[in-house]
Amino acid sequence: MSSNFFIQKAKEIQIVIDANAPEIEKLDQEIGDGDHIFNVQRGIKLVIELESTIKDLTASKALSQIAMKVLSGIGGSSGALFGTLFMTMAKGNGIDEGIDYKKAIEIFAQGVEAVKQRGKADVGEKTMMDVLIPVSNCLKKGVEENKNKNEILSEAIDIAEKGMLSTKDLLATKGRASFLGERAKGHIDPGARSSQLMIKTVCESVLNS
Amino acid sequence: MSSNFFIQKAKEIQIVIDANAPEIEKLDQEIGDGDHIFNVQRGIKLVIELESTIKDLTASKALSQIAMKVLSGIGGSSGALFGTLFMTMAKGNGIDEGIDYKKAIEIFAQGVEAVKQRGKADVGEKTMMDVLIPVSNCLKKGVEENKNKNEILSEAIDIAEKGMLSTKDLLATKGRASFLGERAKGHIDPGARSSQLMIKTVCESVLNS
Amino acid sequence: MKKFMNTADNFLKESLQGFGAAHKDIVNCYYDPNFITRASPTKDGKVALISGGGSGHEPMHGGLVGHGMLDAACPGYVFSSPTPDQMLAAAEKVDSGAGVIFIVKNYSGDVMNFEMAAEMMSGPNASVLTNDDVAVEDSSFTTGRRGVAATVVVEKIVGSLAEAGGSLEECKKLGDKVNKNSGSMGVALTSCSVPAAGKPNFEIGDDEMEFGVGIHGEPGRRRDKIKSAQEVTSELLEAINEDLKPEKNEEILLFVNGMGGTPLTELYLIFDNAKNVLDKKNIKISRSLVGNYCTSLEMQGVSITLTKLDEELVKHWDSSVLTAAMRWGM
Amino acid sequence: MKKFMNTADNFLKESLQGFGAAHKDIVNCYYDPNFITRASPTKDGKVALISGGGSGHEPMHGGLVGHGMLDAACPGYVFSSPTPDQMLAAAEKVDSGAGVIFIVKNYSGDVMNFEMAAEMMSGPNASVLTNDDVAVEDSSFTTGRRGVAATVVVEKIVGSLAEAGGSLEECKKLGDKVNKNSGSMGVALTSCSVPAAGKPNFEIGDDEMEFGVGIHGEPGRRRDKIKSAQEVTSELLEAINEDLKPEKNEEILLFVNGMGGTPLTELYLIFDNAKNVLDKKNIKISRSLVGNYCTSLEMQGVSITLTKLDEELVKHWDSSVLTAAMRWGM
Ligand SMILES: Nc1ncnc2c1ncn2[C@@H]1O[C@H](COP(=O)(O)OP(=O)(O)O)[C@@H](O)[C@H]1O
Ligand SMILES: Nc1ncnc2c1ncn2[C@@H]1O[C@H](COP(=O)(O)OP(=O)(O)O)[C@@H](O)[C@H]1O
Ligand SMILES: [Mg+2]
Ligand SMILES: [Mg+2]
Ligand SMILES: [Mg+2]
Ligand SMILES: [Mg+2]
Repeated sequence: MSSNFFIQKAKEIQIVIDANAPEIEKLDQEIGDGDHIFNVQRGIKLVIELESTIKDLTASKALSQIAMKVLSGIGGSSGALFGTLFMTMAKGNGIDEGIDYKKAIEIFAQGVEAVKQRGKADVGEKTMMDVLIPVSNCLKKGVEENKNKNEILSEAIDIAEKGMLSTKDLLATKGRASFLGERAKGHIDPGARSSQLMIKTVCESVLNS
Repeated sequence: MSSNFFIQKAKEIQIVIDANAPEIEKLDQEIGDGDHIFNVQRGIKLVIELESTIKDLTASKALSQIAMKVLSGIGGSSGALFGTLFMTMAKGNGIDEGIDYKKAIEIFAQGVEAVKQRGKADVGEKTMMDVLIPVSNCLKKGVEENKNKNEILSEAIDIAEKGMLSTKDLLATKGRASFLGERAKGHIDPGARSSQLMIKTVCESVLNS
Repeated sequence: MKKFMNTADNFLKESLQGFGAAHKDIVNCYYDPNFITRASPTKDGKVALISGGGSGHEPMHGGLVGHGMLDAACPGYVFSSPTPDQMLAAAEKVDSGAGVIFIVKNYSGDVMNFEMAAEMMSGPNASVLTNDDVAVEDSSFTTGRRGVAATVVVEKIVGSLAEAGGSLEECKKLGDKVNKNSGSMGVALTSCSVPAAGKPNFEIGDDEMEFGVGIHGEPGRRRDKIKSAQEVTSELLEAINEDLKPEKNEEILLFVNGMGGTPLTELYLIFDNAKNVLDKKNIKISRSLVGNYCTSLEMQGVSITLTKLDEELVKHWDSSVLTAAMRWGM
Repeated sequence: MKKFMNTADNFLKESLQGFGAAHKDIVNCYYDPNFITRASPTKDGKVALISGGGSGHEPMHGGLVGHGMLDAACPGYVFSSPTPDQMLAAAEKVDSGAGVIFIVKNYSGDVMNFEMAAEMMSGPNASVLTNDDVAVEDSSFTTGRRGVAATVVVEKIVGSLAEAGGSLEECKKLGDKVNKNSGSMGVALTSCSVPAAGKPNFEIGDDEMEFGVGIHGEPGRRRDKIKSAQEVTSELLEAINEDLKPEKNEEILLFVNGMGGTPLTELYLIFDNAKNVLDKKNIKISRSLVGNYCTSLEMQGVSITLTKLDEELVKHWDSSVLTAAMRWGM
């Protein structure tokens, strides 16, 4: 995995997010403040603009630059959280010696753990953690159980979708939707939806490669 | 004519103005600022509320109280103009010795003359003067020509209506509608309409008495 | 129409009461007839400034009563000019013997009612008539142009001179000068509703704006499709400059005024866009004012006022002022 | 959506530029990362106050930068909290060695971004978290309550203490106290549109209001049919009083805040109606503030904030302040 890989995935994510933008926008309007889609789109655009800047950098330096862009370019809850995810991944042990899918899963799991600490949210609180934590767990377990890569990725795609859908009937206890009490029920969490789409895009792209 | 007469006429006017309120409101919204109907309705209401206060007063004193109410209660252009009309009429010579229709016409004409001076508008400027001046002239002429009362009043009703209708195609050069230039064309002047309705009501009422 | 109100009849009264209670250190409110004075009496020998007009333009004029500006304001019903008894009562309270300046916006209702008050008054008085709205063609055969946001500037500057001991004549002269040095024009994105009417004063499409709108929602020069802020600003300034003809390197006050429902962010954006235009023309923004000062109820709209400045005007603009809506130096 | 703007992308930048140009005597604006500081540097040894949050709430916070209030403000994109690099750059500029107080409204985005900045900072710092919105149930298991208009009061009072030489610890303590002494609740008549979205954040019927609305148009306690101003005011105060439990004869600050599209007249009317309620309960309005301070773009709405006062708070409320949006005593 190189800086080129990151930019390619960002471009693929951009296509998927743009295609689902109206839905994501609506979700944050319903139980948030309506900015989530713009935050995410801005972040992706800024990352893609890094292409030439990071093209000859090591993975750690490239990820670190991506992390700073995400952190400084997105804003809001998702900016802090996605920023934390990438900042942690950039600090992953030995990533400059090459990132295979196992390494990728390892640093992703570390990133999700950091996000969990930053946001103090766990599964069941109607946030992106309902996607990130189960996916991270599923990926780790797949590696532990020595499943093959494609199997692991397919499972992750399913788990992400389940996690995203699970947010619908939850009461929110973290994030902006928590202010709504019962009124948040019946709506999918926007951050869960955008995270799920990103995970799906990357997993499918790697699956088919 | 006594204070009782004034109050009775005010009550009759109130019924007619209320019935035509939506139209008058719309006229001032189209070429003015939309308050004319409320100004007029407030004025009429305040005059009617004077009933017990003025019931034993002489005509001049009663008219003078009415004039003060109109002046202080209406506001806007129409408040100053109708106020001037009544203030002048209240000062009419010898009105406490009785007001027959000739006297009434005399003081009305004096009032209109004062209104004309106050507003500096003449016939053809798309204001209430397009009603008041022709009516005043017609009434004076009728008396001069010794026409009978009913004939004079019927003519006045016609003249008022014609004057009011004439404002439709005029360019406004006085009042708020003057700010509109060409865009004021095609709309009847609200003050012309309310004045015409009041004149019609009083004339018809006296005709039938 | 959506408003925080109880009944249309009580709208003005309750609002005045709240204003009086919230600013009792600055103003006193009187009722029947309605007028607002400074909390402390006009000092002896100071010319008294009285303004007034229909309500719905707040903070103008009540919010401009206080040290360095007005001595009294007479609020009429919403969009209806006040009546002579209000002005007489106000004058009686604040005239300290040096006379009264009436600051009157050029609308026939305001002009006639203030004129009647002036005629009924015994003491010395003079009137300054504001007519800064360049959207309307000026002509001696008609009512002429409307008085709009420059009235705030006139009140500030004349208020300062009066505070400094200017005579009735000097105040009148300075007021006329500020008015002559000022030009304004406005544009509306939405309409406004008079409480008693309960519905918008005019209809306007979702993609339309009224260019040259008056502060009562009177139609302006034309109905346009909505344009970008920079285009709108350029066109407003063009119309004003055509009339005011500021010289190169001339110093001006740039006043971006909201019509009541326009958020500050947008007013500052217009200020920025106006600066682009003026910078290019080498007209120097020497003083600035941005905010909702001369409003039209809840209308979303903006007006731009330019006032050409000289040393005298700058001095009186900068001097201390303490009112509910404008305050500096104290 | 009707707004004066050019492109959604440039909305914030142009507005900031206009703000900076219109108030260059009071503030400096910096870009990439965006932040606003006082025009004159923080004096040595004075604790620096930094606040920030999503844009769309103007004049909060940029309009509150200046003597006696904030040293710097970090505006995020519209309704999106600012990012750590903004806070770090601002802190770098204004920290005079005595440390930095971050004033943060309780939203997870703001909290996390300010937290990250605080962690990355080398110098001493502390945060005051405001959470005055009683519309939301407080609970330690959740994010808790939103920070809304009382943030303005916190900034004024802590700003005064910092100006008077208060230490980092004292400022933090006083900020927490003001927040604890305050309760707010809002109601909206109309929605608001994020420029990038181009359409309203929520739909609301012509006869409806959102009771307990958040300052980003987040849904509140319930959707109601529009009620009279007196009923709305009474219900807002009831909710606040239930939480704040002011004593009989307690002195309070009554702050009637507009949400951006509400004309002053209506805010004063609400002030009057609130006074009716408080007078009956023998709660004493000792200080007052009325205006659009903590807004939600062009939303027509109002919030009421009560702050229980004591001698210390009154002293710091009354002290001189010179910012674009709040100014007295100088
Ligand atoms: N404490 C938290 N932990 C994890 N995720 C959170 C937390 N708070 C918010 N989120 C996520 O952030 C999303 C909202 O992001 P965004 O709209 O960009 O920011 P904001 O809520 O500040 O407007 C939510 O849908 C939720 O998934
Ligand atoms: N100078 C004037 N002379 C005569 N009539 C006038 C003059 N100015 C205005 N009017 C009349 O006043 C009417 C408007 O009255 P109104 O709406 O109550 O006051 P305003 O125009 O101040 O809002 C106009 O329709 C017109 O007939
Ligand atoms: Mg959001
Ligand atoms: Mg009118
Ligand atoms: Mg009027
Ligand atoms: Mg947000």
